[in-house]
Amino acid sequence: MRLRPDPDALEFAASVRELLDRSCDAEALRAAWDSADGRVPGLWKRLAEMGVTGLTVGESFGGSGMDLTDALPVLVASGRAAMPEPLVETLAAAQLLERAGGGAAASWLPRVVEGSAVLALGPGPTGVVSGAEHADLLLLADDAGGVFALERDAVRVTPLPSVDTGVRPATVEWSASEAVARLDGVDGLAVFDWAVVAVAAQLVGLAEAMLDMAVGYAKTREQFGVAIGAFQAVKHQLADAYVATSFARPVVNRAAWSVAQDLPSRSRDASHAKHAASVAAGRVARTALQVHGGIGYTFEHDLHMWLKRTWTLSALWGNPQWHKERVTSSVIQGATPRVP
Amino acid sequence: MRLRPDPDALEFAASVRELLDRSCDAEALRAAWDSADGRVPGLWKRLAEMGVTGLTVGESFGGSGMDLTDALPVLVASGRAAMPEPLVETLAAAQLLERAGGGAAASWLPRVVEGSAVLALGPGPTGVVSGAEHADLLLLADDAGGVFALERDAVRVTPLPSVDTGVRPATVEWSASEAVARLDGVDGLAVFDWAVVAVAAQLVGLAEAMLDMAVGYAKTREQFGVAIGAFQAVKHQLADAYVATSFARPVVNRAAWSVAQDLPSRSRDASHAKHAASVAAGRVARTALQVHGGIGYTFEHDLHMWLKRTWTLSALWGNPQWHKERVTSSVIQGATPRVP
Amino acid sequence: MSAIYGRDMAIVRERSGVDLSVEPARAAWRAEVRSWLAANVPSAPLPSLDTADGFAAHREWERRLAEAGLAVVTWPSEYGGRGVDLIDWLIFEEEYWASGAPARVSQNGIFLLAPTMFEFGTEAQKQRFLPPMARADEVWAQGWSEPGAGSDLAALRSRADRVDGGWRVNGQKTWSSRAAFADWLFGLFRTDPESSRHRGLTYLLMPLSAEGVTVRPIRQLDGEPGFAEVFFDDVFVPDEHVLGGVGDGWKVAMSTTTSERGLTLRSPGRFMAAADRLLALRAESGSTSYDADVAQAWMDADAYRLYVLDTALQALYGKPIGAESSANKLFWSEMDVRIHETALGLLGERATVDSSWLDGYEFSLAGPIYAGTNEVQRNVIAERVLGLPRA
Amino acid sequence: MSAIYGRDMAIVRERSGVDLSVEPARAAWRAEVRSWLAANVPSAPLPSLDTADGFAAHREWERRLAEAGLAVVTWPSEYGGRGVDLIDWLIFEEEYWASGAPARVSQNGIFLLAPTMFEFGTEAQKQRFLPPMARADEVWAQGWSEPGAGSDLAALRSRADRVDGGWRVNGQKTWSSRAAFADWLFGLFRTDPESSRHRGLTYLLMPLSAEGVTVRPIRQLDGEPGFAEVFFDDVFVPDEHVLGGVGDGWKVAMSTTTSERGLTLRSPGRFMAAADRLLALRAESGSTSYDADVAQAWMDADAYRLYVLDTALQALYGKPIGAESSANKLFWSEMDVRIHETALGLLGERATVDSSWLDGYEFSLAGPIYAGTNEVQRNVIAERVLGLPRA
Repeated sequence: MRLRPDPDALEFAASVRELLDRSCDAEALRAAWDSADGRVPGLWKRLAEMGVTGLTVGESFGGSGMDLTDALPVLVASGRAAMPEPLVETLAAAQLLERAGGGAAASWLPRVVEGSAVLALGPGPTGVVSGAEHADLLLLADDAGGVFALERDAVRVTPLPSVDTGVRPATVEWSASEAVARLDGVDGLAVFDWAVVAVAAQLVGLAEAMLDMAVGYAKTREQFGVAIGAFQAVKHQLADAYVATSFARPVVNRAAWSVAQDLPSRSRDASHAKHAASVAAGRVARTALQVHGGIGYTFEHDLHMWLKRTWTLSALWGNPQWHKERVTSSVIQGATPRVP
Repeated sequence: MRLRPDPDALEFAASVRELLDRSCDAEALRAAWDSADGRVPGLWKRLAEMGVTGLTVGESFGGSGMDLTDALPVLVASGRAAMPEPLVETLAAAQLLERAGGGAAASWLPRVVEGSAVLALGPGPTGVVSGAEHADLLLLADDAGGVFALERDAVRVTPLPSVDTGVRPATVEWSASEAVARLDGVDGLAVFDWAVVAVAAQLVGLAEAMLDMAVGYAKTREQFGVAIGAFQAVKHQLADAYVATSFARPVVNRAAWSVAQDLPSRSRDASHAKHAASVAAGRVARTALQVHGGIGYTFEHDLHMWLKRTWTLSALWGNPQWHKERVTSSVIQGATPRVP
Repeated sequence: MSAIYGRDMAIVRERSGVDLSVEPARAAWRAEVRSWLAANVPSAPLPSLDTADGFAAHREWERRLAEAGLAVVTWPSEYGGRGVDLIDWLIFEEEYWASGAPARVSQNGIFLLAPTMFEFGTEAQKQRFLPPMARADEVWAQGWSEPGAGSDLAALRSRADRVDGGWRVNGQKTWSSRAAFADWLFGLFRTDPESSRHRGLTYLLMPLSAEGVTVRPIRQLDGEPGFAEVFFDDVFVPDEHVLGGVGDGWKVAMSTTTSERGLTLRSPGRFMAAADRLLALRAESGSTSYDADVAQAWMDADAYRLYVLDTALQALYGKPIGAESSANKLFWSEMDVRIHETALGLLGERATVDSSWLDGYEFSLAGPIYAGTNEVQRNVIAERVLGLPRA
Repeated sequence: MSAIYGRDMAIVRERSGVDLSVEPARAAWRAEVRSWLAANVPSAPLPSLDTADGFAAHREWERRLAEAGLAVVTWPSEYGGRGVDLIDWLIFEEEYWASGAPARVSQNGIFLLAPTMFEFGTEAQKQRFLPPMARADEVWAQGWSEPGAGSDLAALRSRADRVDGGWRVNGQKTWSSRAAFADWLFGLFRTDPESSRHRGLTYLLMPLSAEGVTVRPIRQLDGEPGFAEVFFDDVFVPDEHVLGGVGDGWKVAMSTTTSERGLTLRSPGRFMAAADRLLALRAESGSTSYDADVAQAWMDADAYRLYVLDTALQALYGKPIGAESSANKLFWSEMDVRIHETALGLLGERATVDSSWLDGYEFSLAGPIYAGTNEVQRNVIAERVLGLPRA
């Protein structure tokens, strides 16, 4: 088991983080929040130039071919920045395409790498597709487990009015007869688990960012003549938030390895990761809001964008209870339910 | 619905509390703890003289005939004092006898009132009988719901080695053929609910007492140059313990009324009461121990007697999860499972 | 109980501990409220009261309530109320929220300002302000917090300087709920420039249309302007708009904070209705995954109802409501978050799609912050109820 | 990593992030430990180590461990160890607790004192004290707390006055674990009478049989004398029994508190074994009522394992272990209580009947109190990790 990525991967993630600090700062996020598509103009292109959209795409398609363990720090960074781009959707769907191989992979993966195609896949456990509105190609599973590739024009996407403009679920109406390809023989569950862990990593990044914001605010905001961070009630809430985040992180790291190696415990570990990261990020979100008080409750303060992304990513790809039940089944009954 | 007892009942409870302050103080408890039967010598007799053993026994048998609402403050007081006497067991079994009527009631209830007979009833949901070792007469239910009265010599009682010497569960081996009476046509579940609410009241008393102890200690124990009660971490734990206790109390009071009036919601309300009181007392116990620190973790400090009574009463007569499931069934599925 | 509900103690003869809702008069009251609501509650939800349209629609709803005599049921009839006691108020609230009726846009006025005015206001003030408040002709914003005075309210610095016939107000309030669309504002201002903390404050009333008042709406978590910053630039407030004594503002404001307001801020009926909706959501979902949480929500709402009822009965018997209001606030605010978290769980991947549950969740998150943060409430309980030393 | 485990950094060449337990050498180590334990762990549990009989039985068990070279596996072989690294220690612990082997009566010495002695002890001290500690010929009690110095350890007042060739000790320690039956005591004493708080303290070692030492056992929650009060009346401690520099006691004691001890105080193997026992208890019970809690216990133990493993791997790479030990302590102590609460729930009405789960529950309740209360740990995280201001 590897719990940490290679030094090279860490170094790459640091450069991505620099890019996001520059091009996806709070100002860019606020502008995205008020825009129609909720995205940061030009960011996807810059991510592609840096190699992020091809991060986990095979080298034969022009990507970097990183495994999930090495890709994790980039995903954490994207969560930390509350980046409103369909990165997990695209990379996970690319996994599916690549595993299926054939013409769809050959024609679409190079476009993913160069940043000219966005992908989506689904539906999740309760029937929605994350980021469908942005996708040029959608990989959709039917009830029998068949997976079909459909181009944007062949499906009818209805984005759901969501609290988070950056990551919106949608319903998708489609027919297998419109598919450009049928992706046979791929393990859809393995790719679902891949996406679950990727989202868990983003939740860890969100937790880190909200903890930083709350700590920063607690150090500067004064009430009763002192910085509020001097009050034990504030300190202890923040300490608990730190502990929750610290203990979620290695669980997510381990799950990345289980997914990368396709271990028998893969689904259990992925669900454990999503559960732990969602619970941790949820706790940090509550604490961060409470520490910020009325200021944090405004749309004008940046915190709300992180809160809402946390709620959204916690709910999508199976919510914490769904994942906990999957772990419970695995641990107690020795069975893991399959998902589309 | 009556949420509070009559002024007369409150006055009576105050005198019981005075008796317990005098005759069942910490010193008496420590002596009881080290004794073979775990009881306070002479206390049962004094309780009988005051009218406590006949509190809820009908006037025709020499008792006071109080309903459970009016009896509640005495039960709270007995919990508050961590009194190691089989009061709930005896009063609940007396309810059963009285409802069944007939010869058994006529011969045993006056003895209960005068303090010369101790009763027990059971088994509870997981097969044990609380206080069986002290009982002169045991009322035992078989799997078919039949209830039989057996004298002490006719049964084989095996007290289980328990953490709390004052309230010990036991297993009882018995045969219906040895019964002195068969108590037909009584609603055993109604009496079980009666006992459940009585124990919930004791748990409220335990919570009150432990909160008082913890607050008292926090005011006097100094660390870092101040009373530890000045630290927010201590304050807020104690405030939460206070809130939990405050919101359990009216739930218990309401359940007493539901039991007294045999309302359709009786079992649900009784279970809600036991759940709320157990959770509150459990929380106060944890907090009280944490506030006392190492001192509280010793057998030499009195706190442990309250902690262990809390654990015991929380477990007996259906533990919190058992009761929560009964409420859940009632609220969600509209069905309440029957108990022996 | 004080006289603010217009009842003489002598007529409150009910036996302590008895829920009177089954008495004929109570039952009749419940039936009257229920039937009026059934006939009048709008079938579709009104737009958010934090939008201009929604505010107007809610104001209109308040007028209908007032015409039916149901806007301010605990007030004496001379000011537009029905003179009912706290128990009947609890009954009203149960029916109100169970019926799906709109949120109360007049809440600041009728639940926060009015009790204070009954206790400290002059007869002229009561006659001037209460009837239009009851009819929502004048909707009130509250002006407590300032940028530097949130949980530490006593740090407030907005000042009112003595001038001929009144006061000249300068400074800034923030998180002023309803201020974006309201007509009047009540709040605390420092009238003694030499004073600090709780001393030297005065409770003032002023129209938001007054010269020198600037309202800058603030979008709250859900993006709507639920509150505002309010700036005061030499705003003149005449003496007749001082509530209570000059310099007594803290006492005036707090007397109701720790009395009935602790009960009336969030009535049990709201949470009973929410728990019932949660049960319905569970039934629709067909999921058993949240049964423990749904049952807990139901138990919590029930416990809250019993606690408030018990406290109200004690109040009817003249026992002052003190720190119960802090325990109350901790309980309902945490319960409210849990209820909504459970609902969002049941909604699964659609949790963050617009819904009344999502709106309710966002609103519930404000609960532990406003009206005294829960940290402050825990201090209050620890220090005033349990007697622990101040730090 | 410091040299206390007798390994040169240069030989720790393993790649960061790799769990080496699947490497042949790790696997062989695991197999060796497992097979020895399978053959040697007593089939019936030993009596409580807080009884005279149980203490003797546990001491005997330690000797068998020591004869097999498994008592102190991380120590260099010259002192009785095997020189294994932290990863192999974690493997040892997993196997140890999974096998149902007895509690470690030598724990105070081998996990608390020994790391300190490796870092600060003279070679003579190490040779004198470590081998008999490894064989449990000398079992150590700890002497930190005093009646007036619990969570505020720096308030300690027991003093050691300079005398010819050593120190004369007077005062009292309390909550001294194992002292009822142990042979030696280590602890902090005030050697500079003018000093206060963290200054002027010195780390001393002394036999409990020394003249002037009185041990009064204290019965802990379960009724057994798990700790004791220790009184010092002109007890002479020679200079060679000072550990580290005179006046440096705080630094000496704390250096290990915040280093490896944070990892070694409660190894993941304990909780993994507890979670597995909980799964077995659930299966026996046939109840599904606690499935969510059982699964949470399993997840928590797994998370703890991963966190400690990750920290240990970082430590192997030379990253100092700092406040991780506070996060660690908060996590395991709260998890331990929850695991045992779940077990007691599964036991239903028999929860309070004597059982290893009940014993474990009582013991778990001490977790949030000893070795720095969880309140102190939260302060440490808030101030030292998050950089929040001291009050």
